[in-house]
Amino acid sequence: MNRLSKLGQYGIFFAFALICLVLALSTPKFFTVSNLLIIGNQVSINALLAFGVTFVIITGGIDLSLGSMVAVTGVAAASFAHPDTYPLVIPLLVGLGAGSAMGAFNGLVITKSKVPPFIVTLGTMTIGRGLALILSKGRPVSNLSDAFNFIGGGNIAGIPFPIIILLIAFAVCSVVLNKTILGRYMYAVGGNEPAARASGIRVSRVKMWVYTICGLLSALGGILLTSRITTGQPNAGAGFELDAIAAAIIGGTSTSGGTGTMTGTLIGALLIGVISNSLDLLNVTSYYQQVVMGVIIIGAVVLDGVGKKD
Amino acid sequence: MNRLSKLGQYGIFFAFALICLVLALSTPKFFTVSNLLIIGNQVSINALLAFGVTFVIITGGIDLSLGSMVAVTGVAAASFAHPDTYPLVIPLLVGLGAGSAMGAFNGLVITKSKVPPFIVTLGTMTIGRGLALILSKGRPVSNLSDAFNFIGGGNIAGIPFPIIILLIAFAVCSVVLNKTILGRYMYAVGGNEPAARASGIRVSRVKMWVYTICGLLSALGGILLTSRITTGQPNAGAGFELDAIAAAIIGGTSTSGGTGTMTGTLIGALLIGVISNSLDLLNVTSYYQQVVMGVIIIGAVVLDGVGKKD
Amino acid sequence: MSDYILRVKEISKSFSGVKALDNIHFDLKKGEVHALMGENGAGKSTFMKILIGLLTPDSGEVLLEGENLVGSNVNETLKKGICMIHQEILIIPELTVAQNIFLGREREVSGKSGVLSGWLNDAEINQRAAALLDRMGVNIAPKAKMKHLSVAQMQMVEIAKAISHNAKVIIMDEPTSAISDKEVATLFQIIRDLKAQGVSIIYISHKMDEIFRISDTITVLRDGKYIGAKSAAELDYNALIAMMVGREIDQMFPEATQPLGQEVLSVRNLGRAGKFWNISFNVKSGEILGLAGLMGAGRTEIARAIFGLDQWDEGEITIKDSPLHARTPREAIDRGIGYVSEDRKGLGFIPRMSVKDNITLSSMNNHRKGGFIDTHSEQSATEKMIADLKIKTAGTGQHVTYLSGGNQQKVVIGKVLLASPEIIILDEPTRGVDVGAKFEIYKLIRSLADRGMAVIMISSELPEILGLSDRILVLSKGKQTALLSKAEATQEVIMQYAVA
Amino acid sequence: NQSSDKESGSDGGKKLVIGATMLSMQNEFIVNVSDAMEAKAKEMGVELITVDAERSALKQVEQVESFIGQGVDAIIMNPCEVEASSPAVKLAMDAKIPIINVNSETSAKPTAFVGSDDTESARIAMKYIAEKLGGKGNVLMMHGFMGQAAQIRRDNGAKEILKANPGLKLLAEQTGEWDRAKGMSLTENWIQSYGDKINAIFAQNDEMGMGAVKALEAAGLKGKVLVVSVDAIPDALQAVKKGTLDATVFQNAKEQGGKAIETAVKAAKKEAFEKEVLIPFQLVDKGNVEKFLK
Ligand SMILES: Nc1ncnc2c1ncn2[C@@H]1O[C@H](COP(=O)(O)OP(=O)(O)OP(=O)(O)O)[C@@H](O)[C@H]1O
Ligand SMILES: Nc1ncnc2c1ncn2[C@@H]1O[C@H](COP(=O)(O)OP(=O)(O)OP(=O)(O)O)[C@@H](O)[C@H]1O
Ligand SMILES: [Mg+2]
Ligand SMILES: [Mg+2]
Repeated sequence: MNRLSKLGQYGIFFAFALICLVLALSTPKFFTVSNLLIIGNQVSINALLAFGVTFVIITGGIDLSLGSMVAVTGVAAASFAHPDTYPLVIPLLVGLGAGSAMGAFNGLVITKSKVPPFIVTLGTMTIGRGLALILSKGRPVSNLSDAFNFIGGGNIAGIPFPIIILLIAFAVCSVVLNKTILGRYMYAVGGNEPAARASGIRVSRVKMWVYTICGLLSALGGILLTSRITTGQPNAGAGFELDAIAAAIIGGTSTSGGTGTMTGTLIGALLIGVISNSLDLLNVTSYYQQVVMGVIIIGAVVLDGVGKKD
Repeated sequence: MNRLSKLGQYGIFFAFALICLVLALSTPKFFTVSNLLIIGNQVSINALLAFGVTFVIITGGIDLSLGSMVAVTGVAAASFAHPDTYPLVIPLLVGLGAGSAMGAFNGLVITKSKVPPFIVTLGTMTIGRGLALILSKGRPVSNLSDAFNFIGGGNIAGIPFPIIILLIAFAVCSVVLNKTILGRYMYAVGGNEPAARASGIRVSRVKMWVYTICGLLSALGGILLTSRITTGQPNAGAGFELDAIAAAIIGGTSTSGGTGTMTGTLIGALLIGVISNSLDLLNVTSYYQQVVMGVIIIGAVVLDGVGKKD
Repeated sequence: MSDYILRVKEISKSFSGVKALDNIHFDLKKGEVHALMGENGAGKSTFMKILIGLLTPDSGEVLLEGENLVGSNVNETLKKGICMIHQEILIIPELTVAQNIFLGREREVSGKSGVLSGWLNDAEINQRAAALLDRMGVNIAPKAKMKHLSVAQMQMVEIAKAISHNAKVIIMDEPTSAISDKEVATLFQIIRDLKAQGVSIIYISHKMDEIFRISDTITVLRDGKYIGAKSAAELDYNALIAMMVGREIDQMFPEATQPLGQEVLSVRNLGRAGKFWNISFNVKSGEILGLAGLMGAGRTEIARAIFGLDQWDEGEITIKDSPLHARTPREAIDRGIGYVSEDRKGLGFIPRMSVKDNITLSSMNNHRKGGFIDTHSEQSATEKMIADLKIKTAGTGQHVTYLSGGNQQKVVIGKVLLASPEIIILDEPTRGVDVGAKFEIYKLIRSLADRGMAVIMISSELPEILGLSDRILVLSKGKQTALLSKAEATQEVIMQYAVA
Repeated sequence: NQSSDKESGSDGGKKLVIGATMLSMQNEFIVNVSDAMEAKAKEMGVELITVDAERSALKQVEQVESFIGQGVDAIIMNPCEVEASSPAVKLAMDAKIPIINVNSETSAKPTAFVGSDDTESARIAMKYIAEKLGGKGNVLMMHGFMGQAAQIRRDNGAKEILKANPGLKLLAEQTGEWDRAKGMSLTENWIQSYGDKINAIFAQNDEMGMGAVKALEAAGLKGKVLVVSVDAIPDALQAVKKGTLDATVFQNAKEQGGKAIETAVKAAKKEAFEKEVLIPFQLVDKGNVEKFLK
C-alpha cells in the first residue's frame, strides 16, 4: 500500500505513459528502438541540467545560470581538447572544474548576501555568457580530438554514450537525494529553513553544495553538448535553464521547496523530449509545433493534478 | 518617522543614485537632458512589463509569457495599423484586447487547475510565440500608419511619447496597488492565501485580475515596441520576461509574494536601463558588457541589502 | 553554588531600538522544573532563543555549568546539552516523523564512519523513533509523513525530539498549546521521569493549572523586565497573576446581562463523510454555545463546513429559517457568519500586512468609494476596534507579525467583528493567550452575546467552556453525544460524554 | 503499401521524401528560402518535411538524426553553425543519405552546397561604404548575435575591407543581436557618444539597419550618416527606395531554395548534379532598387 501511494505521487508518470501511447498509435515510427535511442540521446543534456536544478529547487532556490554554465564549461573544455595536446582527462577536469567553481560562486553570493537566488543567478547567467564569449573570443572552438568527441557522439554496444552518462547521473543523483545525509538536509532546508536551522543544520553549507552540484552537472551537460556538436560554442545553451526548470516542475518538484524526486524530473525531461521528437515525426508545421508543445505541457501537468488525490 | 522608515525600504534607491553618480562622473555624456530622455524612452517597455509582473508576483505568482504576449499583441495590432485602413483606435483595441485575453487565459488555467503558474505561463509563452508566428506567417508586419508610429516614435513638447505613457502607467498602477480594494487584496492573497480566502476574498477573482492586467500591460508594451520599430515582429520580446521580473525583484518585490511596490519596480527598470545605456556610452566591449551588467545588478541588490536594517 | 546548572546574568536584547529584554536574571537548579511566566510579548520566547544561541543578546552572560554560551550557535548549545521545543511548531512537513526526530543527528545515529559517514541509516532511525515513541506511550507511526499529522501529534513529535537529545536542560515553550488532557498527562509523566534523572526543565505555558501541577520554581517577566522568582509553593493563583499582569483579576468569567433572543442558526443532521455525522443543534441570539470534545472530535470540521471552507454531504443548515449552503467563506460572511480559526497563523492573519489592513480585510465593502479604499473610514474603524478590544500595538500601521500572540488573536477577532456578523464561531479563541488577555477575550465574547450575536465557542479548555457557555454540545469521534444545559454541565459529565 | 504506390509520381517508385532543417523559421530570409523550397517541392511532386532548428546546432543535429531514423531519401540542411552542425553532415553521409547544405556552409563536406558566401555580403557592403566616403571617415559596426556563424563571417568580411582602407576608422562595434529595437537603442546611445563624428554605420542585417535609420532620423542625423546593411528584406528595399537606407545586399532566397530542392532530388535519384551551386550577392541601392521590389 505504501508502494502504491508512492506511485500515486507520480501522476505525471501516467500522463507521460498516456502521451506515449497516443504517439505510438499515431505513428509507427515512434515506438522503434532506433527512435527511442534517439530520444534518449536528445533528452540527456536537458535531463542532466534538470537533475542539477532539482537539487536547487528542493532547497527552495532557483538557478537561471545553467545555460551560461553550459557555454562556459563547453568552451573551456574544448580549449583543452584539441587533438594531440592534452590527455582526455584534462579537458574534462577543466570543464567540470569551471562548472563547479561557477556553481560555488552562485552558492557563495546567495548565502553571504541577502540577494534572492533569482537575481544572483540571473546575474551570473549574464556574466557567464560574457565569460564564454571572452574565453572563445566570440568564435566557436573547434577541431577537437576523437576521444573527446566520443563522449557525446559515440556508443557502446549500440547504446549512445550520452544515454549511459544519463543513467549513471540519474542513479548517482537519486542516491545523493535519498540515501545521503546531504540529500536529507536539502529537503529539510527547502521544507522549512528556520526549522532546519533550529535542528542544527548548517543551512549555508547545504546551499553551497546544491549550487556547486548544479554547476557540476551543468558542466557535464556542457561537455556532452560540446562533444556532440564537436565544437565549444560561446552562445550554446541559451534558454536551457527554462527547459531544465520545466522538467523539474513537471516532474513534481515544487518551486516553494521541500519536495521533488529525481524520477519525477527524469519523466519531466522525457516528456519534453518525447513531445518535441514526435512533433517532428508527425510533421507538424513548426509554428504549430510551439502551440502544441505548450498545450501538451500544460495538459500533462493538469492530468497529473487530476491523477493525484489529496 | 514613518516616512523615513518607508524610505529605508528603498535601499535600492540609494544604490541606484550611487550608480548614477559614478556614471555622471565617468562620462559627461551621461547626465545630459537628451541622454536622460533616451534612457527614459528605452526603459519604457521593460518598465511597463515590469509593472504588470509586479502585480502578479505580489500575489505569489509568476508570468513567463510576457515576452510572447509582446509579440502576439504587436503583430495583431500591426495587422490593423496599415495606412488608410482602420482608424488608430482599432489596432490599439485589437492589441490590448489580445493581451488581456491571453492574460485572462493564464489566469483561468492557473485558478481552475492545480498547475503552478511557472508551468502554465511557460506553456503560454511557447503557445504565444507560435501564435505570433502563425498570425504573421513568420514575417514582420510592416508598412504602418504614421498615427500608429507616433505612439512609440513621436514626442510632445520634446518629451518622447513612450515616456509619457510610462508615467501615466506608473501613476495608474501605483493607484491600483495602493488605493484600491483590488490592490489590497493582491497583497493579502500573496501574503497568505488561505487566510485571504477565509477573510472572504475571492482569491480566484483576484488572480484573474492580476494576470489580465499583466496581459494588458504587456500589450501596451507590445504596441509601443511595434510602433517604435514600425513593424510587428513575431520574434519580438524574446527574453523580455526575465528583464521584467528582474526589475521587479531588484525593486524589492519578493518572489514569495505579499510585498512589492511600483516605485521599487520603476527604479529596478531604470537601473537596468541606465546600466545598459552607459555601457554603450563608455564603449565597453560587448563581451565585457555582459559581465559588467551582471556584476552591477548583483552588486546593486547587495548594496540594497546592506542599506536595509532589520 | 554548584547545584545551579544554568545561571543567566544581565541579559538585554533590543529589536530595532525596542527593548524586548532588559537586564534579565535567571537561575536554574539541576533537576528542577522552572516555570517562566509572563504575558504575551513579555519576552519569554526571545529569552529562550538567546539561551540556545538562536539569537545573540546585546549584553549579558549565559553560564552553563560555569561556561559562557553567548556566541555559540544552535549546534554547539545542542551539543553542550540545551535543547528546546519551540512555540511555533518547527517541523519539516515532507519528512517522516522519525526523520524529523533525528534531523541533524543522522551521522550519530548511523554509526558509520569514513567514506560511509555521509550515508543515511533510516532503518536505525525508524527503530529508535519507534522505541522512543513507544516509551513515551504515544501512538504515532514513525514512518508517517509529518504533514499528515494533526497539530497535536506534531507537538508530541517535537517533545519526543527534545527528549531524544538526552539534554541536561530542556526548554519547553508552550508545549501543550495544541494537545489534549490525555497527552498533557503523558507529557507530565515524562517530565517527572526526566526530573528524576536530574534533567532540568524550563517550562513556559499560559495554562495556569499546569504551572501549579508541575513546577518547582516560577520566574516572572513583564514587558521584558525581570519581576522575580519564587518557589511554586509560595505562590497561589491570584498572587501569580498579580505578578504577571501587575494587578488582580477579580472575576474570570463575566455573567450574561441580557435575555436570549430568537433562534438564529439551526443545524440539522449535518454530516460529512469520514469527519462527522448527524450533528443537530441551534443557537439563539445572545447565546454562547460551547463545543466540547477531545482533540480530533471533529469540532473544527463542523465549523469549517458551516463557514464554507469545506463542503458537507448531508443535512441542512438554516439561518433565520432560510437555508444556507455556503461554498466559499465569502458567501458565509455575506450571510452574517464570522469565523475565528484555531489556526491563527495559517488562516487568521496576513503577517506582512499592517494591523489596519488585516482588521478591515473582511469588510472592505464598508470602506469603499467605488473601487477605491476610503482611507478615513478605514482608519477610524481600525482605531475604534483597537480601542474596543484593547489591542496593544505601536499603531495601526504595525505589521501583525510583530504583535504578541494575544494581540494577534484580537486583531483576527476584530477583523471578523468589523464584518458585523450575527453568528460568530470562535475556534480555540484563547490558544496561546496569556491570562490577562484571556480575561479580556472572555469579557469580549460575553459582550458580543449581550449585543445579540449568536456565539459558538470551540475550546479544549474545560474551565472556559464551563465558565462561558449557556449550553454545551459534546462531541466524540465525530458524533454528537450530549447537549447539556449550564446546570447539567460539570467537568466530569463533559469528559464522560467526550470519551463516549 | 499498394494505394500509395499507385498515387506516386511518374518515376514509378514511391514518392520521394526530403527532410529539411532550417536555421530559424523566425528569420524572414530563412522563411523565404523555406517557402521557395516548398513551392519547388510541390512543383516537382516530392514530399518535403521542414523542421525548425531554432538556431540550435544541437537541435539541428538531432533533427538530422531523426530524419535518418525515418529513412528520408535526402536531407537539406540550412546550417546553424559551421562546425557545430558538421556532425549532422557526417551522420547523413555515414547513413548514405545525400545531404545538401543550403545558404551557408559547414566544415564537414556535404553531398552538395547551394548558397552564397556570407563573408562576401559584408565585403560588398563595406566596399560600398568605403567608396561613398572616399576611403576616409568614421564607421560604426553593429554585430549580429555574437558567436553565430553569420556574425563571424560578416565580421570577417567587413574587417577585411576596413584593413584595406586605412582611412576608415572603426569608432565602435557592439552587438544589436539581429534585433531592430536593440539596433535602434544602440544607435541612440552611439549618437550620444559620438554625435557628429559618425560618418557611416554598417549593420550586419537589415533589421538592425532599419533600427539605426529610425534612431538617426529621430536625431535629425540621417542626411549625414550613411547606413548599409545586409539581406534586402522588403522593409529595407522600401527604405532604400525612400532613400533612408543607403544600400542593402541582396541574397537570392528563391534561387537558393529552388536549387536546393532540385539538387536534392537529383542526388536522391542518383542523377548527376552540381556539387556547388553559388548564387551571387547583389548590391541594392537607389539606382537598382526597383528591380528587386517587384
Ligand atoms: N524578530 C523580531 N523583530 C522585532 N520584534 C520582535 C522580534 N521577535 C520578537 N519581537 C518582539 O519582542 C517582544 C517579545 O516577544 P516574545 O516572542 O519573546 O514574547 P513571549 O513572551 O514569548 O510572548 P507569547 O506568550 O505571546 O509567546 C514582543 O514585543 C515581540 O513583538
Ligand atoms: N489522532 C488522530 N489521528 C489521525 N488524525 C487526526 C487525529 N487527531 C486529529 N486528526 C485530524 O487532524 C486534523 C486536525 O486535527 P485537530 O487536532 O485540529 O482536531 P479537529 O479535527 O479540528 O477537532 P477538534 O477541533 O475537535 O479538536 C483533522 O483532520 C483531524 O481529523
Ligand atoms: Mg512566546
Ligand atoms: Mg480543532
